[in-house]
Amino acid sequence: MATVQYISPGGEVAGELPLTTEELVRGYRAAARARFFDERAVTLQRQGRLGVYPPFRGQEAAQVGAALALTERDWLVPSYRETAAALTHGLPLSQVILYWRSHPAGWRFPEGLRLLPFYVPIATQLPHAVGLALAGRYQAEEPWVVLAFIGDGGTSEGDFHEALNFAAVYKAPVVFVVQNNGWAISTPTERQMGNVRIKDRALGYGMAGVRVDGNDLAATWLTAREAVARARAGEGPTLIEALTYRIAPHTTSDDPGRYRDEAEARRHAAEEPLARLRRVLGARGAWDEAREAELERELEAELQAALAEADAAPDAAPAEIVEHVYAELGPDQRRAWEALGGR
Amino acid sequence: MATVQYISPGGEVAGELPLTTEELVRGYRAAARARFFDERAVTLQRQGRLGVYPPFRGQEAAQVGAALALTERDWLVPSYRETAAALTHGLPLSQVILYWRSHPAGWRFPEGLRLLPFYVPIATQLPHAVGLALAGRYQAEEPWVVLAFIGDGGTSEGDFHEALNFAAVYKAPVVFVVQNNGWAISTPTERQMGNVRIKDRALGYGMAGVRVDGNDLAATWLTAREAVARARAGEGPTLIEALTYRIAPHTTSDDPGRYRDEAEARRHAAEEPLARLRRVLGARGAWDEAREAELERELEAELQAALAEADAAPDAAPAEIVEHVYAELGPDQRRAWEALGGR
Amino acid sequence: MAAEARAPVADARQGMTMVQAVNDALAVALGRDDRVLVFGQDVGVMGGVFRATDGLQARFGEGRVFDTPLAEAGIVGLGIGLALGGMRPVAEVQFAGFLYPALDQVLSHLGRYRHRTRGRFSLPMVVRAPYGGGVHTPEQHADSPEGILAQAPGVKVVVPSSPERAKGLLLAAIDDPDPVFFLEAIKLYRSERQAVPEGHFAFELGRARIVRPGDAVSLFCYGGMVEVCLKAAEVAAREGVELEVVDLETLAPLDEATVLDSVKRTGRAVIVYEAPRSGGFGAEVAARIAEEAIYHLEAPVVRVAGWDAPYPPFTSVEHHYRPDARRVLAAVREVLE
Amino acid sequence: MAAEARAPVADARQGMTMVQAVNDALAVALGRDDRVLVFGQDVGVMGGVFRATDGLQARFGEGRVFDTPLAEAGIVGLGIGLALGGMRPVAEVQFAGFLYPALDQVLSHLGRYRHRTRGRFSLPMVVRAPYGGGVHTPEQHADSPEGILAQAPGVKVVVPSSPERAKGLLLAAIDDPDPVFFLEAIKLYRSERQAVPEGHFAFELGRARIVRPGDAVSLFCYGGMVEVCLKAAEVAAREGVELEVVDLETLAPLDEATVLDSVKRTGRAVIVYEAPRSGGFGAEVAARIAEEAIYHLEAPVVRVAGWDAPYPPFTSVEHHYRPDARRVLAAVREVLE
Ligand SMILES: Cc1ncc(C[n+]2csc(CCOP(=O)(O)OP(=O)(O)O)c2C)c(N)n1
Ligand SMILES: Cc1ncc(C[n+]2csc(CCOP(=O)(O)OP(=O)(O)O)c2C)c(N)n1
Ligand SMILES: [Mg+2]
Ligand SMILES: [Mg+2]
Repeated sequence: MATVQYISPGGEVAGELPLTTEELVRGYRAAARARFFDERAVTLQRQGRLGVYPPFRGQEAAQVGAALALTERDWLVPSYRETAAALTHGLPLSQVILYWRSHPAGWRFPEGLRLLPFYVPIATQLPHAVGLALAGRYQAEEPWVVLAFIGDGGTSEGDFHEALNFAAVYKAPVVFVVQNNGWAISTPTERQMGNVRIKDRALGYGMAGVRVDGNDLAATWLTAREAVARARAGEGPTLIEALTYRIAPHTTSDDPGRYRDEAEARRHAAEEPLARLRRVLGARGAWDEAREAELERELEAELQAALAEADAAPDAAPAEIVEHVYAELGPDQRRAWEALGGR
Repeated sequence: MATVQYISPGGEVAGELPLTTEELVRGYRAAARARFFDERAVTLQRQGRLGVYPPFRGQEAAQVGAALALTERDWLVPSYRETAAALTHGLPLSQVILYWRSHPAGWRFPEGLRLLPFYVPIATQLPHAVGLALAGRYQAEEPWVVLAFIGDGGTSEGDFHEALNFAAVYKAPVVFVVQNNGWAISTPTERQMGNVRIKDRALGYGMAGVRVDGNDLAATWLTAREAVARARAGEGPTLIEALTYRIAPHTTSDDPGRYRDEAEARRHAAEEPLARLRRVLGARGAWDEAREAELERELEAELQAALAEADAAPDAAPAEIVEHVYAELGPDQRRAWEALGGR
Repeated sequence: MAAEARAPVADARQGMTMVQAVNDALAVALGRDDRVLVFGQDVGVMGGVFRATDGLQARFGEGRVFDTPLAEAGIVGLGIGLALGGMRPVAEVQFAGFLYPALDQVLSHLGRYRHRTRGRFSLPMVVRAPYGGGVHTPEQHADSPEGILAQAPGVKVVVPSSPERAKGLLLAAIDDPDPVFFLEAIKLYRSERQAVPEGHFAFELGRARIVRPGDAVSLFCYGGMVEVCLKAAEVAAREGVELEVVDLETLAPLDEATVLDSVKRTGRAVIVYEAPRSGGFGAEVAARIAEEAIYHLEAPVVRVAGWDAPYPPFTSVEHHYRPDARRVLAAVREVLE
Repeated sequence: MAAEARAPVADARQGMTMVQAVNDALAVALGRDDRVLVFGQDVGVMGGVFRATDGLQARFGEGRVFDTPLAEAGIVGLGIGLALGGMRPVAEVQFAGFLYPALDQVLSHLGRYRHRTRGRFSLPMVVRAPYGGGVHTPEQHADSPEGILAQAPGVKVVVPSSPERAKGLLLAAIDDPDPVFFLEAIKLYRSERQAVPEGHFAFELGRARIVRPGDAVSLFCYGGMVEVCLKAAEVAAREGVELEVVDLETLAPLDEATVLDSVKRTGRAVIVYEAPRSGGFGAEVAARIAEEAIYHLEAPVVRVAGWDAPYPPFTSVEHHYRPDARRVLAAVREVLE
């Protein structure tokens, strides 16, 4: 089966596009919001106002499109690069900033928001996503669906395999989105696996598999939406491979010049998802420079407010180190807590 | 692609069988030798002359056929059920007995024999098989090939996945044989995985995949032979799924009546590999009751000699517990060694 | 065997074995809380390789008690996800020696989740695993990895030493708001029968217990080593020497107060465990004594443990590896000299 | 950065950083023994996230120095297979906190293979991993899992504390007939330059070193804590108190003799490590002292370690978690009281 695409890099729509203009605007705004934050985050990091940060430039459609397929009832399970998906699913911007400042308040996501924390140890989130999906069967009136992200590199871990196998065996309502962005730090996908069509793994597990143009927000959204609907209907898990590209460095500490030809990255940058969306919206008379400028003003205001909120968070107290190890301080934690000035 | 089969359960050969009568006799004798030992091992275990033992009844063709595809230069990597494969690759019978008696001498396989130890922690042998296969590239005039076994249950472990992925990335000269015998202790293959065609995983990894009738020794031998040849020629790994059935209990401690309909096991027993081989050989005039009786006498004599040899092994000395922890006794081991009466 | 398979809950007059007590605890927990789920390799139809979950699937259905694929990281990871979704997962790992593939989930997540998310998420989950030697199991089936688990802050480690304690502690572990490893000594599964109260009851986690008071030497032990120490104490008593046997029961968080109190009274400490000696959990007990009770010690601390080698896969000599009363008594003599 | 990337081997007059010394050791080993292979995530073209393998692939080719897929169990397992096939694998795990998925290969095989096969097979393999905190790394990048590794009999654990020691110990580890974990403190990678001899040389494994003699208190430490203890010793010296700093260097097998000898001379022991205190490797050092040197102790043993919590992922407070000279000196005061 071919790669799912609705909007070409040039902005042409081949055939019918089953999204309303309103939906397209919503998708574009969410993607643009993510892009705005990502660009500013890199700057903030350089200014020392953010810690090490993994940019997602170029991957906005893969993340936002998939996240848009969820309702508030559904859970989103990110790796560490899914800031765009997390924002789209409702993580407040101030919280995102605090998180990337490594501030304790950044780690406590809001109660009620169905979002697991960002995951640093690669692939370990996927078994959790499967368990969480099964839990919905016991609890929810209408079971929730879980959408979990992972990178191309992450597919090499044993946990990826175990999670997909468990999901298939239990027909769990979970959607796995692999963002195949070509790189795992310096390792290209061709050195990561023997068959770079990650979607081909689905057959072996006995689950649905789809490869989509991950830079086409219509494709990622519609594909995820279908997969979520199937999961909700009890038809089991789906593996979505979203083909995209890591235009930016791995993190703000990385220098990709050491291991790749940056001309290749620039070529891929031309295929990034926002321009083509603007073109489609423009053709429908639904977007123009004025609206773009207005959006930017909104986003700037939102960012400034979030920064102010984040800046106002009190400094971490040393005693916080031993809090939340157990539900209550154990005897060793209590001693430590006192030594650390806890009161 | 269909399941590879040359000899039907009824002993009919459909089409051409590219094995000489001599080869077939060799294969039959090796399989019959394994069967003979397996049957006697179960009895010996009941008599207390062997420890817990995992029978391989019904899986002789899957193990022996695959092992016959190797030369002495090649390595065989077993799990814990591959006694038949190990015997075929040259493990002395007395050693097999000592091993299943948990006698220290049983654990030290002969120098020069290219056989890794039996593996108890499931699937952990497969990454070793890949590394061992790569090592041959650096060392051997002509690289050795590694043939590694695993069960259907074992495919669920992360190590299975990591090993296959590594093998594909490095185009390692390794052949993976999954004995799909329907069960992992009490868990049937349908509860172990979402798609019971294990062979379908090969596509995802980007390696060759073949499903064979694991009870047809001609099919397992010829398929493994081809896979070994491809590996030797630098064409990379193969995943062979050998469809067979665990007729016997999981081990001599297991009672399959607790979890399966033994009528099903009896049905599968009718498809076991030796009868059909005898029929083919009989039709070619290469086997008869006299030869069978003669073979049994030979095997009985071999077994008695091996038992005598095993019985003659001196009892394990307590101090052996701390020997071979390091190349030399460390200070803690030395103290322990002395406490244990080492001299 | 078939009869036991059908009726793991023993005749009340005869008492229960430890494996029956575990089964009973699971049945009670499944019965009183819909959120409790029991799963692992072969725990469903077959009822587990030791029959600890025997009959539970038939009684509570496949939704509550189910088999998993053969993948330990997947099992523990699945449990974490279930806990995040509001369930009370009770996972079985078939043998503690096969817990190792799941250690990433343990060390990266089980103990960290509450801490990392500042209390937003917690993992009320139990992982049960049979551990330890003494019954001629195959290679790697006799491992004792409690010392590794006890290095994961945020995880509790509980090791029962009798049928009654097993039931009450397992029920407490299932009710606990934090993740608990529950290690069941294979050697004890059927070695002893004991009257065990019916229905729900729970012992407090985090408390060591003096199972035999004495004044001469404190023996610190847990799980399968408790019966070994009690036997040693019996022998010593015949010679008029009263050994105090302290069952640590919860290794993490350790009940340091009870340990110190005992050693301060007796002035002598022998620590008994079956894992390899170096780096094992007994080192932590010795360290606490060296830190807090040194002025009360009248003799060096002695550890009686597995030798610094893997548990011997050649089982004919395993009784030379696993501490027994003879070795404990030799240590007692040493500290009394 | 680009310059360093091309030329990790430093100007001889300036000396080498520890990461350069590691790079140099790997280059020497690759140059003198064809069986040596270096592999891991991003170690090839990129030269490793810390540049420890920088330039090695260009120099020795893709056959000798290569990238692996992102799978730690696969990496260690691959190395075991390579060792079984006669090679001398030197694997890199990107951070020690990501070693956990490989712990099954470590605990099931690395330390057991020689033992299980009664010497038929051995695993002369090195696994290198950066460990420890102090440099504001992201979550789980600052873990110190040496206490877990030291529970696997058959595995050696080595932790260097300076550029010269790193080179000589790494070369010894590569030559060693047994598997060696080689943990490199991230904090030390670029903190100090030191003259390092050229070419091949090897220090003996299994020996602790007195890096600063003293008579008042023995400070036992390793890796990133050695500079902390040396700093504390300097401060104390100004007040006329001479602390003895013992760099354990090889944690397994532990050089008990040197530990005991030191504590017998000073009568006081402070053990410093950055892993969580309970169950950590420092407990083993304390236990040995409690067993063998109790009559020489003039004060309780004190451990200064990470608190009983995961390394804080909110890094603004990490200096309150990781022991520093201030905390070491407080402990010194305590034992001198
Ligand atoms: C278990 C584990 N091993 C190694 C790392 C270090 N690491 C962080 S990101 C990364 C590459 C991930 O690549 P991919 O999965 O493709 O995601 P991407 O960075 O492209 O989003 C590595 C190796 C880690 N975080 N966890
Ligand atoms: C890591 C690990 N987990 C669990 C076990 C316990 N165990 C031994 S054999 C077995 C089933 C194996 O099934 P399969 O791979 O199909 O092989 P078969 O027994 O059919 O030959 C299990 C669960 C083990 N040995 N290792
Ligand atoms: Mg990637
Ligand atoms: Mg099987």
